[in-house]
Amino acid sequence: MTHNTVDKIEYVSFLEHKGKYKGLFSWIFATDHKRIALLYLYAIATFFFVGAILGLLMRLELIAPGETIMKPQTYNGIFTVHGIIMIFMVVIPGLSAVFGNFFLPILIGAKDVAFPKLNLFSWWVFIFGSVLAVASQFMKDGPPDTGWTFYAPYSTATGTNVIMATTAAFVLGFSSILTGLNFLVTIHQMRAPGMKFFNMPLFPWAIYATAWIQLLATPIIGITLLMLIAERLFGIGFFDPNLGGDPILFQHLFWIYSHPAVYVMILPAMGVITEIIPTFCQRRVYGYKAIALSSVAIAGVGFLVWGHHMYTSGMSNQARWFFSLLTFVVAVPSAIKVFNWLSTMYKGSIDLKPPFLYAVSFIFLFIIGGTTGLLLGSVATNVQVHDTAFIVAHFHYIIFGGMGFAFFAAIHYWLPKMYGKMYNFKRANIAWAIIFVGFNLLYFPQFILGFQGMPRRYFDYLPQFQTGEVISSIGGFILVSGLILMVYNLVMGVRKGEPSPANPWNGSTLEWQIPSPPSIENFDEAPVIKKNPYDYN
Amino acid sequence: MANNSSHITDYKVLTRVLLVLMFLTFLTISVTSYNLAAFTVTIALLIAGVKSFLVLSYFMHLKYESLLLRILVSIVFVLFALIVLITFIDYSYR
Amino acid sequence: MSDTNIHTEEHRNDDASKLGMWLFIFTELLLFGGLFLVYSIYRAQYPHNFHEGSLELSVTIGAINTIVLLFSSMTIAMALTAMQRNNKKLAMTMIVVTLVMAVVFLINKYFEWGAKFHHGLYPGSDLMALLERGHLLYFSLYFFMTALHAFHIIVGMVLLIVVLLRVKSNRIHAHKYVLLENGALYWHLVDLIWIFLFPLLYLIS
Amino acid sequence: MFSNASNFVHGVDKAFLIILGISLFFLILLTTLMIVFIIKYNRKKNVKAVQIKDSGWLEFTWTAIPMLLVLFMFYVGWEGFLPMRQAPKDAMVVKAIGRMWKWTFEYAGNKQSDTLVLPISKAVKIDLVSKDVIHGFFVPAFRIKEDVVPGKNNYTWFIPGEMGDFDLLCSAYCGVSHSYMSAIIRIVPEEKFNKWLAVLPVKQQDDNNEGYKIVESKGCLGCHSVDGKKIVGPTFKGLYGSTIDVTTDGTSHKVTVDDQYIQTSIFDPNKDIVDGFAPGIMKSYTGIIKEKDIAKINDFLKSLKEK
Ligand code: HEA
Ligand code: HEA
Ligand code: HEC
Ligand code: CUA
Ligand SMILES: [Cu+2]
Repeated sequence: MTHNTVDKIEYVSFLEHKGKYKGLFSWIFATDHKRIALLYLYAIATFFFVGAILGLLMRLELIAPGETIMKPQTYNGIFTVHGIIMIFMVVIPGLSAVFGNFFLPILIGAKDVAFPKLNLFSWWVFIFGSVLAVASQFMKDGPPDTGWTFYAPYSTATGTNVIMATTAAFVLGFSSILTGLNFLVTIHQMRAPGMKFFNMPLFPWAIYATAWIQLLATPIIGITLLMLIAERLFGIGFFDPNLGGDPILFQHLFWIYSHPAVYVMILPAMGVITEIIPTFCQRRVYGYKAIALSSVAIAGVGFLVWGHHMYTSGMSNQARWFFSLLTFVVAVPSAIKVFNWLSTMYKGSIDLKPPFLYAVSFIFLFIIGGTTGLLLGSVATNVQVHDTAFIVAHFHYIIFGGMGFAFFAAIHYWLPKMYGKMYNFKRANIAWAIIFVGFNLLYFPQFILGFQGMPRRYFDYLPQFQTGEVISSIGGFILVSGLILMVYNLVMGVRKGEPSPANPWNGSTLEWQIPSPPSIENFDEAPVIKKNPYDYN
Repeated sequence: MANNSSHITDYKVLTRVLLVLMFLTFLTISVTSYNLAAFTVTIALLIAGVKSFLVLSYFMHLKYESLLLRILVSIVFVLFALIVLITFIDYSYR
Repeated sequence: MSDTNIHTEEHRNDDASKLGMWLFIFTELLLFGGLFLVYSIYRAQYPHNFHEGSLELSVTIGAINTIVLLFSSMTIAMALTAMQRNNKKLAMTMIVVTLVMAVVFLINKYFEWGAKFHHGLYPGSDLMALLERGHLLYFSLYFFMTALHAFHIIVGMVLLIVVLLRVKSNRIHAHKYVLLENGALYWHLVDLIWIFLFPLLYLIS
Repeated sequence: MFSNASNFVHGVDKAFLIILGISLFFLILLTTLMIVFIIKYNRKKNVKAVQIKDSGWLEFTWTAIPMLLVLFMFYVGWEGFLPMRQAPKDAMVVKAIGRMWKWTFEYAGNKQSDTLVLPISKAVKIDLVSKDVIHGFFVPAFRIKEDVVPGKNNYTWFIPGEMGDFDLLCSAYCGVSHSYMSAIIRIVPEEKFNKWLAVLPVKQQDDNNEGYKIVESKGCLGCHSVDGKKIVGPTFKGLYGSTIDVTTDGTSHKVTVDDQYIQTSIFDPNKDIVDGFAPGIMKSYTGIIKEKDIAKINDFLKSLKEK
């Protein structure tokens, strides 16, 4: 646990390491997993910023009934591109490409991922896809206006840039597959000597389960989007009833991927939380095996519940109860995780530092998001809230409140390791408070609006919904100010913060045994692992 | 996977597998030319299944690979079968 | 990180590449899997139209192509065996034979498609628009599936050409042949998919 | 406790309350525990953590209890839902036609109305028909939602239990005016309904006009009026032969509407954009409208000229 031994050795951190190239090129052509992780971080932060601005524009539009600041067609384009950016460019790659890339190899005691060049290639593919997606906003025919779900036959009919947006999603999916593949091989082949699957830390476990989903589910959306593109280009009728196709089949194919994809977003987030809680409680994880296996269970069963997005599409009754039943079953492993996290806190020695603060609020928001998922999963209640603001609230709670807060937790937790600098705690706490309040103000009213019957993707609404919408919009602006403060604090930390020791939180996993920031080789000699990663004795 | 170069498949084995595969191909063609109603699809798919099993085991050396990889390959096929089955829960009861 | 570090652990690296290839094959299987799913749904809905549609394809051409692919699958497996036994010449011959088979397959396909186009049967044509629903879906699927498969054949050929050149320049040899192995795996995948495409598209009764 | 707007409110709201109750129970319990732990085991007071061994029994219990709970919640939801798919045989049938961005209701005898008027306490089965893309038949007060899918015959049914006007909204995203695709459902006493139905005019049909039939069936009239009103697109009235301002590739110029222009407008609508309208709203009808039918549309448009 002591870090003086490593401090003595002369080392060059990966940030200063001199490679083949200089300057910018030493980054964008880097094959080092840590540099690639930072590349992803910067790219994703930028896209998050763009997506968030679009989100705010929607809030502005919805602040009053009727046309406020834009035309309906613009609004439709904005929520579509907001969805595409947030889903395909921010949350699906998010945690696994940034923190997975940076810490997966370190946590399993490896020098790099299995295929460093492929890793860099994935980043480039990601950038290419993202550029396409953003460009689809600005090309001649106008931004795509299908919603991120691209439902046929609207998507085969509308005159807007759908081909470009779907191509972008296809390319981004390709990048996601390659990342998943890389991680799977890394975990199977590159673990440090002595590290069995069951003494691997739990973040790698989560990444492992995630990577399987990325690998096996993404091709389905790939082929579906290809079919959609072929339909638009050549009039091959797979989904448009005018050409003989079946629009419901599109929904099946879409959700066969997109439901598992929501677990691509949340599993790494759960992994991050599982790393943070033991560190700040100085206690071994409670129920190590249960947490590890529940990740796999979520990934496995998660493949079989896609139909809960289609209860009202006219599916057969048999399919409706089947999907509903499995949807409820898949909630159980999530519950197990929550119980284990709480047990880990029990009788721990709790230190309420910013990462832990975010982790705890993650649990709170995740429970809200998850249990409202149960309300959606039940067929009867789904009928009322399907395609309403209730859904919008559900997924913002679970994606932004879940994966987003986990992302913030992760960055507060690992930033000292990544940059070797520390941020200001007080400012971080204030930012957290603003974000937390703003977040709940922004999305909670939408649960109520949704239940009262405010449909989603509505440019305009009936006057009775105005109070809720206004509170929601105000919350949006509070949230933004908090986020800006948070980002400011982090950036200042990286640029001017105090140097951080190798193990500022007294963590037990491997990344804390090496200097901050790590050297290019991570480890001077390959570590040999004999025990549980969370041993605080 | 532990031992990559362990197995070398003999030319003779490969040739024999090819002959069986060709035989199965002709079998499919002749079987499907009879009208056995719903069974034809089943039989054609069964034969295709056997053929792919042969290709996987011998041409792709799966027979000599680690247990882990063999399990993974079967998981992929099972997963796909499940997805098709579940989709049919919707379509066959409409 | 510089490559040399990884290459020192040559053996492990080979295993990793092979596992990587298998995982990639999994994604390819599911990519086609999505299409097979669409196929099975529509076939279940329009069995008669699918049967009529299949009558317009030539079983002979399909069967020839099946044999061609099966044969090429064997030759590429033999190339691997030859390489493992350090028989460079035979290995190269076998790869070339495989490539020739691939070309034969594509030529066949060209004629098959050409005939359809000649009859005015192609996506978006006026004739297609007049077809019955199930019939139309059958041909849509036929064109889409075989086109995607042909695309994979072409990718496989490119891969095998790279392998061939590397064998020639001794960068693939009896102690380091994982690229050949991976190229062969990919080629078998192409064959594997055709094994299902053939009965499903050509032999429907 | 529950409203009686339709016969489903009870089942849905009951399921809602039960699931919400269980959820709130866990939310409050777990959050309280979390806060208590943070305060009680704070490092300031509790310097050294106690390491606790996993307990198989505990893991089992907190797997089993949620499992039973979810099965129960599933059952409640299913029970509340099932009646929605069991329309009585003798229900009155009304056809709801959804098209971009308008609902039309068709009663027996080819009578059409823009408002769905129904007698109270009588079962009604709604056949859902879409002319173009997917719409959603959503009546929040009735707890009813079912998608209107083109090419599929979907349906929903209910027994209205309260008099008055209720909002019908379109829940499935369907394009620019998705949020304006609403209608009123008016529940009235039976005698009043019968009187209303009796005077409801039979659907106006320009049956002798081929062009009208095409334009009607392909859903053009959702965006283009024939009476001079500007809906989403320019009106058809007086269009043919008039001179209008259009923008082509960024340069604006004047064109006179003739056969050729109409054909391009239908097959490649984004080419010439009429001033005052946005590109990308009208889709191309290539393959959907046959070329030979264009002439019929032209004839119809010409007939709208001198009125
Ligand atoms: C990170 C992403 C994420 C995650 C993890 C989830 C998790 C879940 N989701 Fe969500 N969902 C989305 C993202 C996500 N969802 C998105 C983006 C959409 C909308 C897509 C669109 O249409 O645009 C959506 C839509 C959606 C629908 C479709 C709604 C509709 O359109 O009609 C449904 C229906 O069943 C659903 C259910 C669930 C359930 C049951 C879970 C479960 O996994 C939740 C499990 C968690 C818990 C249950 C909480 C923890 C447990 C406890 C505190 C113990 C107590 C619990 C018990 C007793 C069981 N979600
Ligand atoms: C990750 C997922 C994600 C996130 C984070 C958000 C964030 C926000 N979204 Fe969301 N949203 C979706 C995913 C997401 N959204 C999806 C999938 C849809 C469905 C689309 C569809 O229907 O097809 C949707 C739809 C949607 C709607 C419904 C549209 C409709 O149906 O009519 C609304 C309306 O209010 C909305 C608003 C917002 C707002 C105000 C934010 C704000 O919270 C954003 C505030 C955040 C900021 C302002 C951050 C500023 C950033 C920085 C300062 C840089 C920081 C960088 C780092 C440190 C990394 N979104
Ligand atoms: C989704 C709404 C929508 C539908 C449905 C629609 N249109 Fe249009 N149409 C528009 C809009 C908006 C414009 C103006 C912008 C433009 O020129 O593209 C337009 C323009 C036109 C024009 C040129 C009008 C002028 O004033 O110059 C013609 C002709 C036309 N449409 C015909 C049709 C026909 C025929 C159909 C049905 C087969 C149809 N439209 C369906 C929205 C629609
Ligand atoms: Cu019709 Cu939305
Ligand atoms: Cu889902």
